[in-house]
Amino acid sequence: MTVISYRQALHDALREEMQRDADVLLIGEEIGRFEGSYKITAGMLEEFGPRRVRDTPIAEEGFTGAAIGAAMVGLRPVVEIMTINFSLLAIDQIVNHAAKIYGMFGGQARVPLVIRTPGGGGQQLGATHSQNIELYYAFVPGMKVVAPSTPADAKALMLAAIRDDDPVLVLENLALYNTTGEVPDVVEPAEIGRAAVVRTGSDITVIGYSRMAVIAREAAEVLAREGIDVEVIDLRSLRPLDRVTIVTSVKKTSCAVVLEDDWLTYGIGAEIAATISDGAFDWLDAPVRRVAMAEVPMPYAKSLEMAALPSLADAIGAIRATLDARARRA
Amino acid sequence: MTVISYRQALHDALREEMQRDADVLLIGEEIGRFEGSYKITAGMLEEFGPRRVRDTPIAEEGFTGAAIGAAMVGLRPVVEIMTINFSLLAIDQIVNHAAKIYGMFGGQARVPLVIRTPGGGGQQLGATHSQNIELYYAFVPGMKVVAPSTPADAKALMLAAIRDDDPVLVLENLALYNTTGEVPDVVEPAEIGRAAVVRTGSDITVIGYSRMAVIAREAAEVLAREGIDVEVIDLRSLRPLDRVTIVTSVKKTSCAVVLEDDWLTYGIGAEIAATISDGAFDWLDAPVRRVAMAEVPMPYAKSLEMAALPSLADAIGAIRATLDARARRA
Amino acid sequence: MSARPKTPRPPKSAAPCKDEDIALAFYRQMVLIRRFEERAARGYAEAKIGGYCHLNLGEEATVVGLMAALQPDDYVYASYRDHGYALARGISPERVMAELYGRTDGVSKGWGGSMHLFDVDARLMGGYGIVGGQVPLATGAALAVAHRGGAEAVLCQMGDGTTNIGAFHESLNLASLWDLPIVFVVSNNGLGMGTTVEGSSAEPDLFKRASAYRMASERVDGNDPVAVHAAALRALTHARSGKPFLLETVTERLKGHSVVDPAGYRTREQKAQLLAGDALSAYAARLTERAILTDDATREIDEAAMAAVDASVRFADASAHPATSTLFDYTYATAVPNDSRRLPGQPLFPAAARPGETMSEKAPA
Amino acid sequence: MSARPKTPRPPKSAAPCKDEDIALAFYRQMVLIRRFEERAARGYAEAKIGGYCHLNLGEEATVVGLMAALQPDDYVYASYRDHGYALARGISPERVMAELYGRTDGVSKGWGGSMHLFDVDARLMGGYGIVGGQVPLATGAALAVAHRGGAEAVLCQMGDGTTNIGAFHESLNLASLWDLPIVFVVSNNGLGMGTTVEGSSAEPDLFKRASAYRMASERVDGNDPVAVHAAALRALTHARSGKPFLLETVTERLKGHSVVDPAGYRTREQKAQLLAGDALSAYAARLTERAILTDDATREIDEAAMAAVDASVRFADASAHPATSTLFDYTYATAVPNDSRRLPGQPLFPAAARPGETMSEKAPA
Ligand SMILES: Cc1ncc(C[n+]2csc(CCOP(=O)(O)OP(=O)(O)O)c2C)c(N)n1
Ligand SMILES: Cc1ncc(C[n+]2csc(CCOP(=O)(O)OP(=O)(O)O)c2C)c(N)n1
Ligand SMILES: [Mg+2]
Ligand SMILES: [Mg+2]
Repeated sequence: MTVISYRQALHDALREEMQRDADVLLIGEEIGRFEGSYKITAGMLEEFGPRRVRDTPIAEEGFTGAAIGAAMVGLRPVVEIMTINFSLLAIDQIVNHAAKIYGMFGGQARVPLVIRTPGGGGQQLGATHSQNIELYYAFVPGMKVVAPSTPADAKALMLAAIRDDDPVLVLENLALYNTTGEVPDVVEPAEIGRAAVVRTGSDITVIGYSRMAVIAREAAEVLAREGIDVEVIDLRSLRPLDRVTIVTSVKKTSCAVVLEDDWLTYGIGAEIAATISDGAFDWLDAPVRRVAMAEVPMPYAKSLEMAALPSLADAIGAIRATLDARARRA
Repeated sequence: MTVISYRQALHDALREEMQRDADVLLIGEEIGRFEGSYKITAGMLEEFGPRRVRDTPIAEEGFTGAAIGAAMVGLRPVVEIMTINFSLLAIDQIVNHAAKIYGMFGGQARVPLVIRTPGGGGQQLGATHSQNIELYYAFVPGMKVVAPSTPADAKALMLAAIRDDDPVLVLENLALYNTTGEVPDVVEPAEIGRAAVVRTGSDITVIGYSRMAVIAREAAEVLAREGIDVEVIDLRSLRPLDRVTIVTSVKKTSCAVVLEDDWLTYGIGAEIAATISDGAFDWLDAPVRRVAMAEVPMPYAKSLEMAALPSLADAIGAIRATLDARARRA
Repeated sequence: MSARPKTPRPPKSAAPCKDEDIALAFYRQMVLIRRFEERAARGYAEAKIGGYCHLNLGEEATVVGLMAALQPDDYVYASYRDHGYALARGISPERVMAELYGRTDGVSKGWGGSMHLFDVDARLMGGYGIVGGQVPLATGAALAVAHRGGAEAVLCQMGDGTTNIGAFHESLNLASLWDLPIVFVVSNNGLGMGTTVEGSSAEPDLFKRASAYRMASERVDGNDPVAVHAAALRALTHARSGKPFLLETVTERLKGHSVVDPAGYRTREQKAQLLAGDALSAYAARLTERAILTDDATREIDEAAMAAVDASVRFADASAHPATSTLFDYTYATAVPNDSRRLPGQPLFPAAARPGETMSEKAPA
Repeated sequence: MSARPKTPRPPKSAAPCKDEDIALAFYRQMVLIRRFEERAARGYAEAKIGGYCHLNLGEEATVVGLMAALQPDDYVYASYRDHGYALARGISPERVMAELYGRTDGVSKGWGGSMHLFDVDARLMGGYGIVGGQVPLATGAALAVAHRGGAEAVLCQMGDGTTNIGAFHESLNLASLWDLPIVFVVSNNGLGMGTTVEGSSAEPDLFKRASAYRMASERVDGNDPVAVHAAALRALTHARSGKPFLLETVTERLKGHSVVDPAGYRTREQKAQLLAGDALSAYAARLTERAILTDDATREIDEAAMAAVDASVRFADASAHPATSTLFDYTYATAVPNDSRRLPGQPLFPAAARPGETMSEKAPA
């Protein structure tokens, strides 16, 4: 076990896979000479050379599509899209091509592609650079989408994504890059499609992913001091979605709060809430509460941005309110 | 009142607005000389000339963006994107620009833009041409999204969309173009953001939009013959979403089924189900059932396509099952 | 996977060597494509074929000339107007027609249809229904070849209208920047759907657009299979040396954009003129003039094509519709837990026992 | 809307007429931009400014030459590297700095920040953070002008790296096809973030890319404001006659891509060389040599710039942070029912009465 950053964990996973398999290559803007906008690929160009670490022009659609094509012919490209906001330039290649090729051609071509891209707001980047739109990929059959919240998961899920024969989007998070955590010395690839109960508890289930899974754990710790015993589920995989783990937990706790960093209406949390309300219908003692971003184009001003983003306090408030709602119905 | 087709209603709305307001212009691929892939704009080039009916190159991002820019400077462009699948090529301009410009610049520029585009499957068009991805726009603050299911609504909502000062996506539907219905001789613009109870009933609430609102009405008629009294809600507006109308209905009926033509997980129906399960929590006597498309890249073969698409029989089955589920709990 | 007929990889020396033989072979293939496409239109009218169906009628010379220039290991990416490419690449009409019919013996097992023909053995890497979608993909296949130091080339076919989309620009820039072994072919049939090249491309001499990427390019008469073949060979040689190439073949689309388009934007005269000046009959006339083609041979070739096409229809009709049970077979190549395999009528959760009752342990779909 | 200071529309004859006066005016503006940008970097270090912050350091000559060539009614679209363009367009440093500070008196009322400066009065139609996002928009603004037969032109500024994105291609094609009054300006500072023009553009002579659209184009020394000004005037005249133009200004980026980039991909020598060959001091030297600029004037100009910049900081610091109550003010221009106006901590439904109890009739947010 070593304590390393989320950034380092991602870097290590990429580096190990690059060393292990000559078919793995990195493609993206500014990943080589500039060492990556967020420095995940620092040192890679020097170690692996420009044929395996491909700096691209600013052409998200072109280079993502090229990576898909290279994957069809057997390479295992790992594409960096600088932030998930820019993935909208490449989404036709991702949704209409990467996610379709295996099925549309009757299983004749695989697309072992990884797209790494960070979401996350809270950096005063303004309306076009602060969106959490993982939904766009999690919605699509043929895609796999994972969203680690810890360095250990970042590494294990990245390894799994690279070795998987389908297109996998690995959702990173700007606000998590500098967070740290224990990572085993030898990491096995994770199983894509499994959520994790990262804290067991009996009073309420709190579900999150990426940054909001961290907030969920923090909220649980704060509330534990008051004797409230929160079970925390980190989704880890948005597609496939592990409904069994979620519903099993809520059947135990009988109430739930969903934390998400995207917009509420139609956001990821809607599916989680709908899933719980269906699968644990007879066990649920209070409505499932969602904590999400305010539904506005994100303003630049710090005062407004802070108001729009879900916080630890919001999470705690929603948990308390849900426990109250249950108590009222008891 | 006259009985006209959904196609004709759209055409009439466009034509009337073109006649009324010289700032309205049509932009899109093959809308002029070819008269539109689905002939909504038939005759328009002849009547209004090539400056107001702009055939474009195949460049969804470019011409949609140009329409947004023209709207910023005061025109009221109506863009046709041939099918919603191709909107993925333009989504950066729609989501990162059209939906952001008003907010990001502190209200200094409006974007009175309409994007018309059909969704719909069931035409054996294969994986890339059979998607229902209105979710991508309904999710975005700054966008408005309407989805008419009848000729009358098609006209009233199109008029409203054109006169609105925000970007409005009008979701049309391939399978509805030839359907007919009564349209008043003088149509007032509809209010965007309101659902309609299109059939009152007391036993169960069934919610749909676009083609699935038609299926909902059909299911209600079939079941009425057996004495089952279905209340049908046609959402009409996906953003804003009229939660009040939905929840009010379910508080009356105490159970609900959601019909949608997109994929189940994270689909539009997830929000509807979550909304009901929250807002009508104490009234709900059975889990909200969702009927949706199978989560696969849509196959071309008719046999598989039919299996993947939600049908009237699926809707009826889900309604019955939900009534049973309520009965079991009564 | 069921044992399905494979497309034999043509031996390297398969191409006929004498000029006349080549000319005849081209003609034979052109006729096959012509008859196949006419039959496909009929199949559509009979509702045996669904979806969108785009034909190569009028473009046979381009199709045949291009495909003949390829080595067996080369990769082909095409647009949705792909039937002829599949046939000329050596895939049996049976398997192409079966795909149009949406049957299990189709090249794409019925999952793709007319727009999405794929054959891994023939290295036909797909027809693509999204205009321009194939262009970045083909560029990436060329990247893979270059990455591994392979000797293959990639041929990426597209229509004239496709040169106006962003993916074209981004891909040609990448290919040139990275010295990729790829030939971009623009089959210029003068029209998008009904929009002309002049009405959509500010530089209507499409091959000249290559200069924006310091890429070599050429325009060739797309109605002459021999000229196309020669130009494609030059372009491929260029590409194999690590220099991408843009080849424009100027041809005609005889009928509507797809089988349902009556082409109302063409006058009656234009339509008559088109049929009169048709490349296939022009080529036949040329060959007859040069005494390469006799009347008997013409008849024999036509009959053989008709027979092959008829056989393809019988084969397609006899082939099974994909079973509903196979609906979830191709969502993922690597199986993962919790994949949703649920038909529209099925509940997300099986009617569960309620608290206190014994629980059904079935996992939700 | 609060009464905020408006940018005065400059009178048509405002431009100084004598060569020396023009040269001096250019210099004055260049110095203002230089000092403003240096102060912005400091503001960022002080955490007064957040987000991404891209400076025009080194590009002052291009910025000033371009903006001077515009008529008051012309429209400007820019990239996120937009501070200088706002200043040279006549917007007060106060309101630009206040925007960087995210305050209500900022040009975009604190909603845009450094990357998204907008001023409707100055017809600065926005800086845009998505690379290439402004290019179709600007094209559309030109379409609106053409549609109405207006005399305005549109200037669309972008970086060199931006010429590789699809939107560039699609927009230039549209502009040329539709004869739009627009000048596309590529501010070529040699780099994307750390990637060179040669490493990203297969045709590194970027102005030549215009030929793919039969569009006229020119390259000019972007370090010479007078040359840029003259070239921009030519380009605008061309554009006003309905012929779009591509103008490439070759300049340098003195520092990192944004204020947080230490530019580790440049050697120490390169950095020193850049500062030594800096366009602002070169221009000052030229003016001094031609006796247009005296030492006193240099000092006076610098002090005036510093004073303006200091004032801008005081103004920005004094301006209010936007109130949380305004968070939902700019989602829609046309109000509609059921718009979601809910803070993250608020429930979707107010704690409702239960069946039988009296219902709270509050609408859900
Ligand atoms: C991105 C996208 N936009 C629009 C369409 C609809 N569409 C299908 S074919 C076509 C015209 C293509 O013209 P061209 O590239 O010349 O090819 P051709 O059909 O003439 O072979 C259009 C607009 C599409 N399939 N994809
Ligand atoms: C679509 C998109 N891709 C990537 C980025 C990240 N990015 C911001 S600036 C930049 C480099 C732009 O270079 P250039 O066009 O030369 O402009 P410059 O910064 O040199 O003025 C990149 C890649 C972005 N903002 N948008
Ligand atoms: Mg064409
Ligand atoms: Mg640059």
